[in-house]
Amino acid sequence: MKKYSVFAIAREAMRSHKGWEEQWSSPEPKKDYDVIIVGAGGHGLATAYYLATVHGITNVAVLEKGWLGGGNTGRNTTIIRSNYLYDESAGIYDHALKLWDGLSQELNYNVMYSPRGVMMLAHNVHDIQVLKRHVHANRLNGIDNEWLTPEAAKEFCPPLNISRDARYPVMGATLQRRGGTARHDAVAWGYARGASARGVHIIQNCEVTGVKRAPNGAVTGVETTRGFIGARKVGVVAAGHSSVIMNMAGVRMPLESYPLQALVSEPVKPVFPCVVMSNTVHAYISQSDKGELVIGAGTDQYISYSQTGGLHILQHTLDAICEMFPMFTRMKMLRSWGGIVDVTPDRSPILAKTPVPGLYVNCGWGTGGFKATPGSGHVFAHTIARDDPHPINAPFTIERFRTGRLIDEAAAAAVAH
Amino acid sequence: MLLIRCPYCEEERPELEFRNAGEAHIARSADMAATSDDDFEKFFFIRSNPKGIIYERWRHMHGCARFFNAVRDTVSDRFLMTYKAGEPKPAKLPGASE
Amino acid sequence: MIATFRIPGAGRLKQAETARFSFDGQSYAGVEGETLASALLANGVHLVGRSFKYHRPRGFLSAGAEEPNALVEIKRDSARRTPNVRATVQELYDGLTAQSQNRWPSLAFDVSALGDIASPLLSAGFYYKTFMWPKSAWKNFYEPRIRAAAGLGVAPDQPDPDHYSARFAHCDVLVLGGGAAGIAAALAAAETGVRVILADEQADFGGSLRFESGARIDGQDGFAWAQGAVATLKAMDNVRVLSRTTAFGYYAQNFVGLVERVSDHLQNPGRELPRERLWQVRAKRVVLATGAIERHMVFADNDRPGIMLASAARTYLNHHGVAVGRNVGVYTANDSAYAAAIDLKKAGVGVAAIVDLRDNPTGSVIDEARALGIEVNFGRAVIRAGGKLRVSSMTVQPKNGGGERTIPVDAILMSAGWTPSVHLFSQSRGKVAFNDETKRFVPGTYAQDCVSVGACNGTDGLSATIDEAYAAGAKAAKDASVKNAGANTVKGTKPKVDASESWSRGMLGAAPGAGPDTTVKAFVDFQNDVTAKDIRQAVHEGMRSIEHVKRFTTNGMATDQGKTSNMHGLAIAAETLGKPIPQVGLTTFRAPYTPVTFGSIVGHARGPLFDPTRKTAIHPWSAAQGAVFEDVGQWKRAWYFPKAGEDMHAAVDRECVTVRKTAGLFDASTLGKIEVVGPDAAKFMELLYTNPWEKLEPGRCRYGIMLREDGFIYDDGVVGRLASDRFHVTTTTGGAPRVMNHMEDYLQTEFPHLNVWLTSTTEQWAVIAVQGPKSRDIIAPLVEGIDMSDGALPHMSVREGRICGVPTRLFRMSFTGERGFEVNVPADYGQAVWEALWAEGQKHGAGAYGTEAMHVLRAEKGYIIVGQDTDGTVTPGDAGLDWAVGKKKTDFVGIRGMARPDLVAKGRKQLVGLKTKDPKVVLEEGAQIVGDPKQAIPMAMIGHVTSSYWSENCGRSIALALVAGGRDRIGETLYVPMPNGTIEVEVTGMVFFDEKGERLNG
Amino acid sequence: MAKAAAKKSAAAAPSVERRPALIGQELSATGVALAVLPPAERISLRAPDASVAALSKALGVTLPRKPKTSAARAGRTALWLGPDEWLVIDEVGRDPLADCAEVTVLHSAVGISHRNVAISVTGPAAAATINSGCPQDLSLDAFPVGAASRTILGKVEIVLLRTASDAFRVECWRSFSDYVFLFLSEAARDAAA
Repeated sequence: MKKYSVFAIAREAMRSHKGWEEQWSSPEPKKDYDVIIVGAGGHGLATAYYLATVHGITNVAVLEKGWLGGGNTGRNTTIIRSNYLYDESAGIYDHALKLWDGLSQELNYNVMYSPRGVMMLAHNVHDIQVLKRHVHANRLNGIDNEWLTPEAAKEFCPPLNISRDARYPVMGATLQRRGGTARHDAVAWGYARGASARGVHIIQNCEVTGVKRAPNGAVTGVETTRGFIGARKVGVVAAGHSSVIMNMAGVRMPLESYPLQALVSEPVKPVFPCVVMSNTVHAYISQSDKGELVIGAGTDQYISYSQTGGLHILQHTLDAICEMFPMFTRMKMLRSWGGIVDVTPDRSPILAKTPVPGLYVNCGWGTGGFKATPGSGHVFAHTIARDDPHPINAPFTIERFRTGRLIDEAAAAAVAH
Repeated sequence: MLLIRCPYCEEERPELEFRNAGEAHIARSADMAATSDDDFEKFFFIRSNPKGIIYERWRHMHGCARFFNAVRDTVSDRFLMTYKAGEPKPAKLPGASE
Repeated sequence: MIATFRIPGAGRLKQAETARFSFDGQSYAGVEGETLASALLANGVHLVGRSFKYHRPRGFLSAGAEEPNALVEIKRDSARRTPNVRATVQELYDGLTAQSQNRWPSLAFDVSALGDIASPLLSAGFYYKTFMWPKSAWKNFYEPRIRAAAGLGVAPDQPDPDHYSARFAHCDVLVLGGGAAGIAAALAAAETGVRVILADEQADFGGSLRFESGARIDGQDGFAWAQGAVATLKAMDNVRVLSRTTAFGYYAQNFVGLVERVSDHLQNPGRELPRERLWQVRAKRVVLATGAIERHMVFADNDRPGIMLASAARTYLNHHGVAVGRNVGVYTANDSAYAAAIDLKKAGVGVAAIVDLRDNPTGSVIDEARALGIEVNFGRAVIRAGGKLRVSSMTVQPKNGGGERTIPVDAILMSAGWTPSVHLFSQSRGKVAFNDETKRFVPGTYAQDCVSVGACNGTDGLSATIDEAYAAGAKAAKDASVKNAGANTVKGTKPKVDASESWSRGMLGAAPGAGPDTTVKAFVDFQNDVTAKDIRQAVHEGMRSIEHVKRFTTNGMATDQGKTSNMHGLAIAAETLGKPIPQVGLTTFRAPYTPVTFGSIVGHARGPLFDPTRKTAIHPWSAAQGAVFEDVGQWKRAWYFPKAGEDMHAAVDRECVTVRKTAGLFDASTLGKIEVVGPDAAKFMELLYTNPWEKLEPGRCRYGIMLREDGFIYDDGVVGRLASDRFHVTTTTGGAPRVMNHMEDYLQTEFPHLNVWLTSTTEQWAVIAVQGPKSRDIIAPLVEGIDMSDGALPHMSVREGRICGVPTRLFRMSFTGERGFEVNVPADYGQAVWEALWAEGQKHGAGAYGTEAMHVLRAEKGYIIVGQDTDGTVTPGDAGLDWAVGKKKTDFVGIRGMARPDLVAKGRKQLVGLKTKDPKVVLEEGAQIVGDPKQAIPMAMIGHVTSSYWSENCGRSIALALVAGGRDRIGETLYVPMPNGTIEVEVTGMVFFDEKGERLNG
Repeated sequence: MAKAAAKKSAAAAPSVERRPALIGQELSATGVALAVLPPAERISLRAPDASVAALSKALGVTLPRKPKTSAARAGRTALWLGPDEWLVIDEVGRDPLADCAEVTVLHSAVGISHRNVAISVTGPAAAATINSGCPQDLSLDAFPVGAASRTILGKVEIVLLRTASDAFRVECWRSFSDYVFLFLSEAARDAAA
């Protein structure tokens, strides 16, 4: 792998950029591998990368039915934060956040991690209780998250409307300064480049159509649109399609897949300095390096694999954005799109071994998976390599629903009285 | 915004009037208290989440307020049919290739 | 200033309607109704913008919505600034003020244009490869600079005074596009009598008939025919005609979003007119007649101002009466640019030469051009344009190499062919198919009830277009109205095409001189500064999917969404990959077709219509008393009632003391209320609540707990049994709608055999809680027909009677621990009965109290609030409510879930009381609790504070908390580490006041 | 059945003032007028098929069985809201709750006179005004005179009854009436388009 740097760019500029090598190779699949990762999104590629770099396992194929990074990785609003309430969630998301800080250097690929600060707004007494609970728990977990008065929130994010007369006035906010955004494509491409350079095969346009198991139940490989590919271990990192793949192995999952939409505005000069999230009015907004306002919408209410959603969902979101930022009604929506998010009953992911020997699953990230990408890949690689979960992902089992040991971040923010 | 035929109102109405209520034909045990942990997990947590034909429940929340069932293709979001709550899972689907 | 490029006699605008306007502070004259682009061109202004990355000078590429370059800011006043407006779409009005964007200090001298000089370094995706050292430099140094350079216009910074409206509409046939095809389809459909909507994005209908001078239909000029036909349609009752209306999104089941620009073209729109109107149309059939978009030629420096699409130049001439230059060159790979040359030549404009890539094309337009004396060169390419702020020449070379020749020109008209506008078809989830012969993607497989006609369907020629469209319109009408078929036969006659122009073919990708062996800047995507070279570089770097190429180069991701660039980009990628175009694939078309304002999507949902504000019947009284309100869901609830000089704490302290000393009045109207009626009502209640209900006597009440099936507390409330078959159920304020839905769900789908019905009565009843030792004295004088004695009306009972002559359901119940009542009266009487009770209360020194005092009072008694002391992970056992679970019951919702292993395991978090060692210290709600305060971070947290108040009645602070194994820790000392010190607390029981409960009857 | 909630209102008249929501509000725009209608007696009536005849008789109006329809007689209107649900509105001061109290067949009648507020929307632009926030097809073919339906207006639920080709009755819950009236007012400004 030739190193990227400003000098490399200058060198290439002299020869019209014709000397760049391929960022990743596109090999034909081999007959078998030590490990197959199903799904070349950020999580899957990161898993392959850490299998190679941390565990020395390079006889790995990442199979992708479309193009790498083309699922939720390339369709999300790129918010990064780790100020989760429960120890388990805080543990995995902060593990990821620590990896984000330095990921560009680790990958020699500018993923543009920008700790611009993630602000979450409180609009009523209940919000204050919930968000302060987060602040206190985060502090004792060593995770930065501070409480801001409305005035301090406005100072940090000048476009914010903190009028007491607003329909849902801002009564305060939390701020995680290490939170921010990153460039989604770069994350997938950077991991792909790093993994490919270490011998991992990234095989695109190769859809898994079946999971083969030996008489003893263990996986032996996968059937694909490009033929059977053998493997001792298979890690499923298929996001919205996790149920589909797991069903092929005979494992029924506690998952439902919903359309999740997002949109961007036309690019404008810098106007929005951080990430603002409001759970109460359902609005999530930041501004990209290119100048587009990046806005996350809610999920549609029904299961769908269509990657499209209803206009009324976007309406609901823009209503909230324009209520909080009334100067934005004249801004224009440039692009809207949909992804498929797989949601567990407690809204927390599953990163675990499965009842099938040699089969591992990493799914259920719902609407928040992007921020976890490095951490998720890192501990999932551990789980696959050692056939044993890393302590950080040990709580994220499939079995927790049967026993009742849920990690219910959403319930903890339950709407009150 | 989907257009959904309500089997009670006997016409297609806009999605804004409806609320999805999850997978259909998951029976609640008549002897709930005696259900095993495994069966309870299957009943309450495990979902088919199919890519393709789904049997699902809807409520015509802001219409006749009835719950009913629908058969929909989760890839195209096209409804194949809707039928009243309590009616059995249809053996044959209109327009579905066999 | 005289508009020197107006051609007398050309165009269709009334020259009399002069409009003054300004651009970058310079004043100009234009003609009302033309576009800003046309007006600027009439004044000889071509330079209007700067590109995104290299800040290269740019002019007008097009005359329509596909414009990538000519983006300006339109400013009506300081609050009504709109960035990124396409000058080719914006209509001129008197006084219009426009400014160029993305340049500093001026359009002609832009410092950032240094980026153009440094451009060899700024190759595709360069930013992924650098700016990484040192680590913090990205956020602190590089990113702010990149951000400042990026972005186009400047976002508005004040609330928008304009308003936006919305409309749902239904029709049988929705025709999108008002060119010849759309009009013909609409005519055919409308004549059958079905409901038709015809929409077009332009101010004038006609589509390409606006510039096609050679079209004649029904004996008239094509454009005139279009106006006549649209007038006919407008006059029909069953037709709605929408101009300036863009269909931006095609959603499931023929649901189409359109935005109508109502007043952006008006000088004085007035306050009544909305700025824009959103149409959400559900159509039985959709006819797509969206036309085609001309492509540019990809050659070196093809972005210089003055270089534009041939059809744009024709539009400016034939529609607006403006010449785009005095000495134009033409560069083409198909016939259509010839027509532009001919029209311009006939209008007196010099045409320096036509350069045609094709070797030996034949046809009448070529003959005509030659006959007019225009120099025509076959088999040649324009390999370079000269000039910087304005094109000054074109350099021509045989396409396979050879001698160069530079021809001076002041404009270049180009045409690489036409791309069918399949955007909406593709959004409808239809699959496009590549026609290898014509090199274009056309509609293939349909996914919805729609049909494409005319140019967007790859149909060439006006005659074929009208035949196809008219037939499709008639069929759509027939298909849409199967119910009353027969009544729907076309009564009109198909328009007859007398003369037409036609063109097809052309070329895709880079033209000679911009091939892989070159290093020139031949732009594919103008706005994002993507060149042919960038696309090849992306492929060389391993980007094999067109989606990767797009994302890596940003080709097609600018505000024009690749309308002119996508096909070129695809062709260059395919050529570089050595694959046929269809194998590389087309990127997905996503809504919106053109950018739409947030305002148009939001519509009425702003300010008070953003979200309903629910107020109780007693709200006006509370407001008049100076109450401060809090938001609880959509409700406004009186939070506290400060008297002069009181802050919140003083007011709450006083309210709490008053209740326990005398009495207080509290507006409890927002509590959810559900009437459960039917012979099986008690059976139903048994199944939905943990408590037993069968044996509850009519006239008595019980505190009920509702679980989800997973065993966690979902809601709670006091339930009164009014009769053997009638329960009055109360829910939490926020929980009312979901509890109702939850109950209906079980009733309709799990327990349909039960004869019982549910009715929401939340808003039927205003509820006045009267709590305190004097409560009975206050109420009794106003009540008729109810024996208020403790014997006849004990704690937890309910009676029906009258108060102030108004029917009431009078509950004896308490959420304060005091003797208490809740008076339910029909809502319209709520305020008057409150006022009567208030008057009685004044005799006893009673006061009003708000939700904050209510919270304190109930906490003093250890009564929980679902959603505050529970959070969706708390079982009845955790909350100390085991007593409310019917032990003999064999079924209720949640019975199994609450028995799962981890829900009955030891060490679960349990609700307990906390007393701070220092009684003056009030804990913060949400604060975390630890056993060992000396441990290092991360600390092992064993619980958190759920409720915490200063209790004036207890003379100390009190708190409730969820603590692991809490009930076994009563008496233990625990710690709450705060940023400025650790607070010691003692674990206690949950009751802080009147532990024996004697005051309920006090 | 259900006598407990349906005591005859023979006792003393109210000694306090009734203050309905939105009292006296009205608005007139090009092509459409809005007015708040006077208080009416209302019940939510629930009953199985077998009870419909007896209830119809007691109420003096035939409860409609067909979706999206209503029936009216002598100032009393019964709106089909669901297969076992009717909204009965009496505008002439006769309490339908009392009439149902006489009926012994299986049913549930719950008084909701104060729960709902009614707004009339009249004029040639009435349908367009409502369609500003209501996604149903309000053409006369799809929603003829007498048609009735629970549906959506903007962000709230309403019950819509077409009383004439150019007149509707919009019923909503009391606390949503400010929103509904304001929404219709905003929509009315633009409905003539």
